[in-house]
Amino acid sequence: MLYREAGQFKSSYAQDQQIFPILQDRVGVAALLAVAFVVVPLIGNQYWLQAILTPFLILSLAALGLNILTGYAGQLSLGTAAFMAVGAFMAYNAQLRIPGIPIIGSFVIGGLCAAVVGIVFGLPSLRIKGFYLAVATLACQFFVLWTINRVPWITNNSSSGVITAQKIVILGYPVAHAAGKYLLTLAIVAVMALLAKNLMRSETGRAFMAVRDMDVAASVIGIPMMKTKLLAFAISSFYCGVAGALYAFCYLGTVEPEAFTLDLSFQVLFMIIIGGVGSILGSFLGAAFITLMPIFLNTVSDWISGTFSLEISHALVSNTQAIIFGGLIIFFLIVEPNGLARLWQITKEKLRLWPFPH
Amino acid sequence: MSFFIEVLAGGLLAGVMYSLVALGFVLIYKASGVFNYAQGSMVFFAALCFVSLLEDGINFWVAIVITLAVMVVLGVLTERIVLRPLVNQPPITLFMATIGLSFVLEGISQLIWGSQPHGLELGIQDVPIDWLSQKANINISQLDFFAAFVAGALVAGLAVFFQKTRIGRALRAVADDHQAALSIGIPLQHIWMIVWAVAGFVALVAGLMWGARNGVQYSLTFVALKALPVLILGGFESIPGAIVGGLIIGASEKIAEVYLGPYVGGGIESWFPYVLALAFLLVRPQGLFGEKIIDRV
Amino acid sequence: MSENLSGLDTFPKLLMHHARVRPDRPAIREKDLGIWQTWGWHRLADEVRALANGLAARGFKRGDHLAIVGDNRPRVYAAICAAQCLGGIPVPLYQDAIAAEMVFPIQNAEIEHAVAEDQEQVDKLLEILPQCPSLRHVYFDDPRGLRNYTQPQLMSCERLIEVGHDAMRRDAGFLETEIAKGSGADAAAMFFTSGTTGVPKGVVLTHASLIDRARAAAEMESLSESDVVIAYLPPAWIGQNIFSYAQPFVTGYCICCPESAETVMSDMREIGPTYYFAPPRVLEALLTQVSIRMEDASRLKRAMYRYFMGVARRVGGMLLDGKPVGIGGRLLYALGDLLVYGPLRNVLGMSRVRLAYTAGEAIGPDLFKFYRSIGINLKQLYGSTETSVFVCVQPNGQVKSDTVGPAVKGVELKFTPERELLIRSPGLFKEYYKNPQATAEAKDAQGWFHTGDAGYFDPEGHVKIIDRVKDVGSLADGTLFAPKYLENKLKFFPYVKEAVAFGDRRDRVCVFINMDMDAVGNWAEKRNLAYSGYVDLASHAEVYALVRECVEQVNADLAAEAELANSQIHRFLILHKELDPDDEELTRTRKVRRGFIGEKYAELVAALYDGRKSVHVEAQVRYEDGRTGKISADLRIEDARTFAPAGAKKAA
Amino acid sequence: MSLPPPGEAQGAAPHAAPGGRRVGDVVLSVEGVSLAFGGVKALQDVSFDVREHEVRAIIGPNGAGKSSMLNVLNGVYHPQKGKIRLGKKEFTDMDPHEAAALGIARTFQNIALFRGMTALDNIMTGRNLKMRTSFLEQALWFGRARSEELAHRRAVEEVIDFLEIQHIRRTPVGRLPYGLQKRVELGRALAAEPRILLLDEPMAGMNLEEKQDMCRFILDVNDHYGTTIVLIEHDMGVVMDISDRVVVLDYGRKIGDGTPAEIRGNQAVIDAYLGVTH
Repeated sequence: MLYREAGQFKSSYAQDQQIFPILQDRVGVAALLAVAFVVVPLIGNQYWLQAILTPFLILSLAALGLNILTGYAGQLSLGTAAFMAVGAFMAYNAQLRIPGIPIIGSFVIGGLCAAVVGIVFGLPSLRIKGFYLAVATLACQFFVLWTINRVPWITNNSSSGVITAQKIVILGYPVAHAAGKYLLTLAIVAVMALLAKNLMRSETGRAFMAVRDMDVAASVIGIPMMKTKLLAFAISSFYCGVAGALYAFCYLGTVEPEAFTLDLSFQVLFMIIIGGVGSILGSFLGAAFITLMPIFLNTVSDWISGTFSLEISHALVSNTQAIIFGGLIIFFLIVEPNGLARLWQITKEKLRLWPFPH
Repeated sequence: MSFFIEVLAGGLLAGVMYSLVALGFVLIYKASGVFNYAQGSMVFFAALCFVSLLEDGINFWVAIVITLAVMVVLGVLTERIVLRPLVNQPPITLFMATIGLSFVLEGISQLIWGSQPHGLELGIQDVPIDWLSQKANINISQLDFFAAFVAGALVAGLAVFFQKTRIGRALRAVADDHQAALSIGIPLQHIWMIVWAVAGFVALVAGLMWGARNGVQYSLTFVALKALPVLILGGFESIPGAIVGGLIIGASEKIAEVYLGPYVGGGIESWFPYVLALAFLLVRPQGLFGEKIIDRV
Repeated sequence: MSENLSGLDTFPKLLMHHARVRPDRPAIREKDLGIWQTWGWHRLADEVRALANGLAARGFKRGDHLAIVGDNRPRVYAAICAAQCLGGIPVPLYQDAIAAEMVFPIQNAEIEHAVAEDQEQVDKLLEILPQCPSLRHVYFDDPRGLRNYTQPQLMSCERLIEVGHDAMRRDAGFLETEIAKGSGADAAAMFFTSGTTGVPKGVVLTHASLIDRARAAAEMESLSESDVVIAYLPPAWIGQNIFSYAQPFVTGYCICCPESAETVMSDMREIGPTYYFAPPRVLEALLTQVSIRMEDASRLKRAMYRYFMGVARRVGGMLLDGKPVGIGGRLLYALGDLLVYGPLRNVLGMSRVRLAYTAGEAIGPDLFKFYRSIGINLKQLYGSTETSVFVCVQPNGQVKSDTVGPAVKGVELKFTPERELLIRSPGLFKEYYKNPQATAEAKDAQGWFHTGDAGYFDPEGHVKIIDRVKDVGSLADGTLFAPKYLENKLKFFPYVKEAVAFGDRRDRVCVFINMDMDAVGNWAEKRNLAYSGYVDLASHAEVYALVRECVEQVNADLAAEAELANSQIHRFLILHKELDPDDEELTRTRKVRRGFIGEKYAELVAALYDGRKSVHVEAQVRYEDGRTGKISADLRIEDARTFAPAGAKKAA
Repeated sequence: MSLPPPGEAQGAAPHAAPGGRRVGDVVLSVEGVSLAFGGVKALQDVSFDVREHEVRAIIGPNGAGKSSMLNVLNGVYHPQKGKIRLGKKEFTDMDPHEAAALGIARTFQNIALFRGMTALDNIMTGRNLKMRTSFLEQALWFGRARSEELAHRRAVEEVIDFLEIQHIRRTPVGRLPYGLQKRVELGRALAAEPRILLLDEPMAGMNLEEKQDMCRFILDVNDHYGTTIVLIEHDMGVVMDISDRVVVLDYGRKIGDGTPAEIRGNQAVIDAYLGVTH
């Protein structure tokens, strides 16, 4: 309806290939970014920035990473949390052991280490597929956590395995406030999302999807299986790694290996399923849904206990939440297996053809 | 030497327990191609339900029957509410659905019966079998032995069920191809319901055994994770695979833990089975009993 | 147009001018290889230079004719201008014509050089080579499928351009002098009027006439270089040539060629033209598409659509004409514009259209009003090949559905006693090629062009075309009788498929009606009227009532028009069969053959006039499957209410 | 893939005797190839050669091993015996992507498109071997990666134009009708600008009109780009029309090899088909 595309024509392939070919989309995205970067930090309170938006962004990044691997390259992985853990602890070590390294630098190192681990545990994908591979990635999940617990060097000999992320300093300015951390996260996530989009719309992305859709045909047209699959694992893990580092530095602060259990892996997996497999946008929508829903449920239960002034035990709340959460996921899979991204796509199509139905 | 045998035997017996859980996975995967992650939660659910009934002073066997009924209903409901609407969706979607299901089950069970751990008494002590320890100085828990026995019996029973009964044959047919199953004249939905019911039953048994061993508590849900390496090793579709895989995993895990653990700081049973299974797969991608597929183009 | 174009009296001079003053403004775009490939004026000029030099090198001389056959493509227009550069005369031919139809023009103008778009056109030209010995060079634009053609006449445009470049290297100044030699009085192009009656006639138009008319209209509508036109009608049709050659050359606006005939709709949506021409049938097709697509919409959407179209009908046209509208109406329309009209214009690709013309045939008032009501400035114009199109155009704010507007600046109009429209205008054609006699018949000594169209000036001085002169008669009382005009008015109703009006030299007008089987059929089903077939349905009293409403509506309109008030329809009958070309009742182009029908159904005509209430017919009919059978029926004849000219408005 | 300038016309007009086109020397030869799956003998000691620029057909009853032959030719299957000579190189077995790198492209009997991608992207994948930039450059998009991407887009548009599928450019191939999917798959193969094009029943399951189009495209490809074509086809009429030479397989053995005319006269072939009209 609001899409008025008449007169938006492309006279070069550059125009035709841009990420948002439609003017209205470009405007919308610009506005969104403006709000995220300017308005939110101004109006957002401590709680929202620190406890909701920042983790949301970080998990979006992790979901994005997983989506590259599972959604685009079609390799199911349950080891996301492990890659995040690697990123978190390695970034910590980078800060700890490399004097004067900029924070971004250590994030990158965290990501790279995760990428290496990803490649190692991606090797089985050359022989096995589907759930076999998924289960194989569980090995990564357990092995990594075990290693972190067992190798004192990683946790800098902290007996409990708990580490405390160093203070963030950028160009001499300490980033201590929630807003600062939020902005740092936002910037990194935005840039990495853009890079991912570029990657997915060029040869690499097409190779991933080709492998996902029909590997035999892919190899017949000259796409090297091994390189492509391992690259997918590497890139995906890099994203998860950086997400992990952010998780540690911008969100948790003090980190224990148990912060990165299988549950977290599943949570991220939920995000891409709910959000939309094989869609950058979907990663964000899914993350928003999964992070916001518990908060929503909390407020609801608080509201109930408040209004009807009845004592709700914590167990009750958490269990009901679990039930509703699981239920919602099942519900979503049933109504829209292709996720929120698909819903958005459909709505958009309708708006573009308005008032016609199709 | 006897110590090694003791370890080995212990491992094998534990392996049988793994097989028990793996069996639940295989049954459902074989018939409906669903990787039912909620199997672990079903085990937990069954055990919790049963033990609560006992604590309410209900007779052991009555409790068994009631729990069994509950599990069957649960299975049927799952099939109807969760899986039937998702028919023809990609496997990963179904997989995700079962994860959602696991949340629901765990939530419900703890909502109804509380989350505090329970002990479970089957009347068999978790003490070494005397004559074995005296004769050969090998300590093997009665309970383990009993559990292994039950598991074995169950497997045998299922084998018979699959080979001899009409429904069993139908189930096998479904596994091979759905059209064939239809031609037998049993509607797919029924078959799937039955499968889920059976899976529920298996979960109950596994629940009892594990519950008796480690107590009935949330950690029971993790036995699923124990079963997964068994699955990759034995194959998602092979019942014998589940059994043999379970034994191999159980044994090697214990041995590794005892003889290897000390050098790397212990606790390796969390990942060792997976690595083992992986290593195996790299050599033989089709798993223990699967046969090689050449993808035609 | 601010800039001074005086002295630029030929198209090539105009082109070179634009190449100088706006070298990089887009001159012509074509959707090709997925994007809109764009030529600036400079690029276009280069292309033209190369082609012209090439043609000259291949022996094309001043005064030669260049046949051009192809769909709208940059090269086609470049070729037209190239020929003009050399003082030659481009002769665009209809790309959908069959080979045989190309023989006459090529022979008639002794054409040696031809530019063909692609294999299809080349094949046609090669096919008629034997009949056209003069044709010695055929240049093709798209080499697809032609690589194995070995005929000596063939050469690709690429090659021709290379030849041209070589020639330029030898003699750079040649073309400039050739262009300079040209003058406004030279023939600029020749269009063959489709030979529906007799042999086609080559209408010769000069640079001066084309440029004059193009500029007059452009100034009237203040067209500028920022306008955009989509070229989708045959280049061989004078209108397309005006809109996508003459006018861009005088204003410097950009024309866009669609990717293919199938993609016109989507291409138009992408380009979003600001200046648009469409004959009524195209507008009709678009509207039908809109209605059909709305059918599938959700109930809510349909309701919304219906409601706001109602609003648009009430106030849309008035707003467009700048007439006063109440604040409430304005607000509603604004809302409708957001929800319906805007999106609708958008999906039709007309969001940016600020000027749209329709012409060629009478357009139904509802159709016409639909487009205006959703805010598209659709106007009618009158013109023909012989007049370089622009004779009459409806000025903004004075748009009516039943006139073609007053004369455009520079045109003189008058009506003969027989009501034939005569035109004198700088845009008039030079001659019919090699046909002085026809030329003399069409253009008299005083330079008046006899259009053969009958009409009159309405009170505001707008020209109203009612019929061809030869069909116009008069009633017994001597007042004007224009059967086709009445028939069209009736046919604008969906329920009326064909109508045949009688009244020449009679005291009053009566008509045969052919109802539209589909429309009336649906209507009947909605009211669950049972019927066995056409004849049965036609005999229903309800159907007669339905048709009578239409007839009386027409009468009401006629009463409002002084000239035609007397030709109100007094009696009508619904024919027992559908008029059919196979029975020679219609021409192949579905025009009613009034005389023939009058004789064939003399009995019925008599009945209409002798006041009988019904008449018995027995007739041979040919069914779809070709069998013939006899039907006999009693046709009912009914009277229609007529209105006093004065009281017309109230009654209507 | 700009079209060579016309004028230097070469090749035959569609459906005329393919005499005009200059058929070069042997580019691909198969020598004593045998292939078996478990016990099943798919190919037994098959030898034949393919000349440059020619249209070479492989025919035979169902299960004669035609598809297996093609799969051997581009390394999907590895024969137990025999070798393949491609230009000067000689292989006992090669991997599919090696084959692709050596200029062999192919289509599949049952369409093997990437269903999740648009027609355009599918065809773009055909050019992956020509892409030089690293994934890092691609992630940054600007500079080389971008210009490369756009250059290849143009090349692909040529193919789209050539196959007359402009209108479905942005449609996910999963939603396309069968005939168009076949065309897109051909496009993907063409985008690789192969020296040798293997077509596995390009016209299977098509209606007459679609078949004619496909014939035209195949001949145009062979003619415009001088691509050597090896095709499997059931429709005898088509085969006899468009191919220069024909190999006949039956139960994995070669039972005939020659021009269409010769094949028509070949008794063994006639027996194999037992007058069955395919």
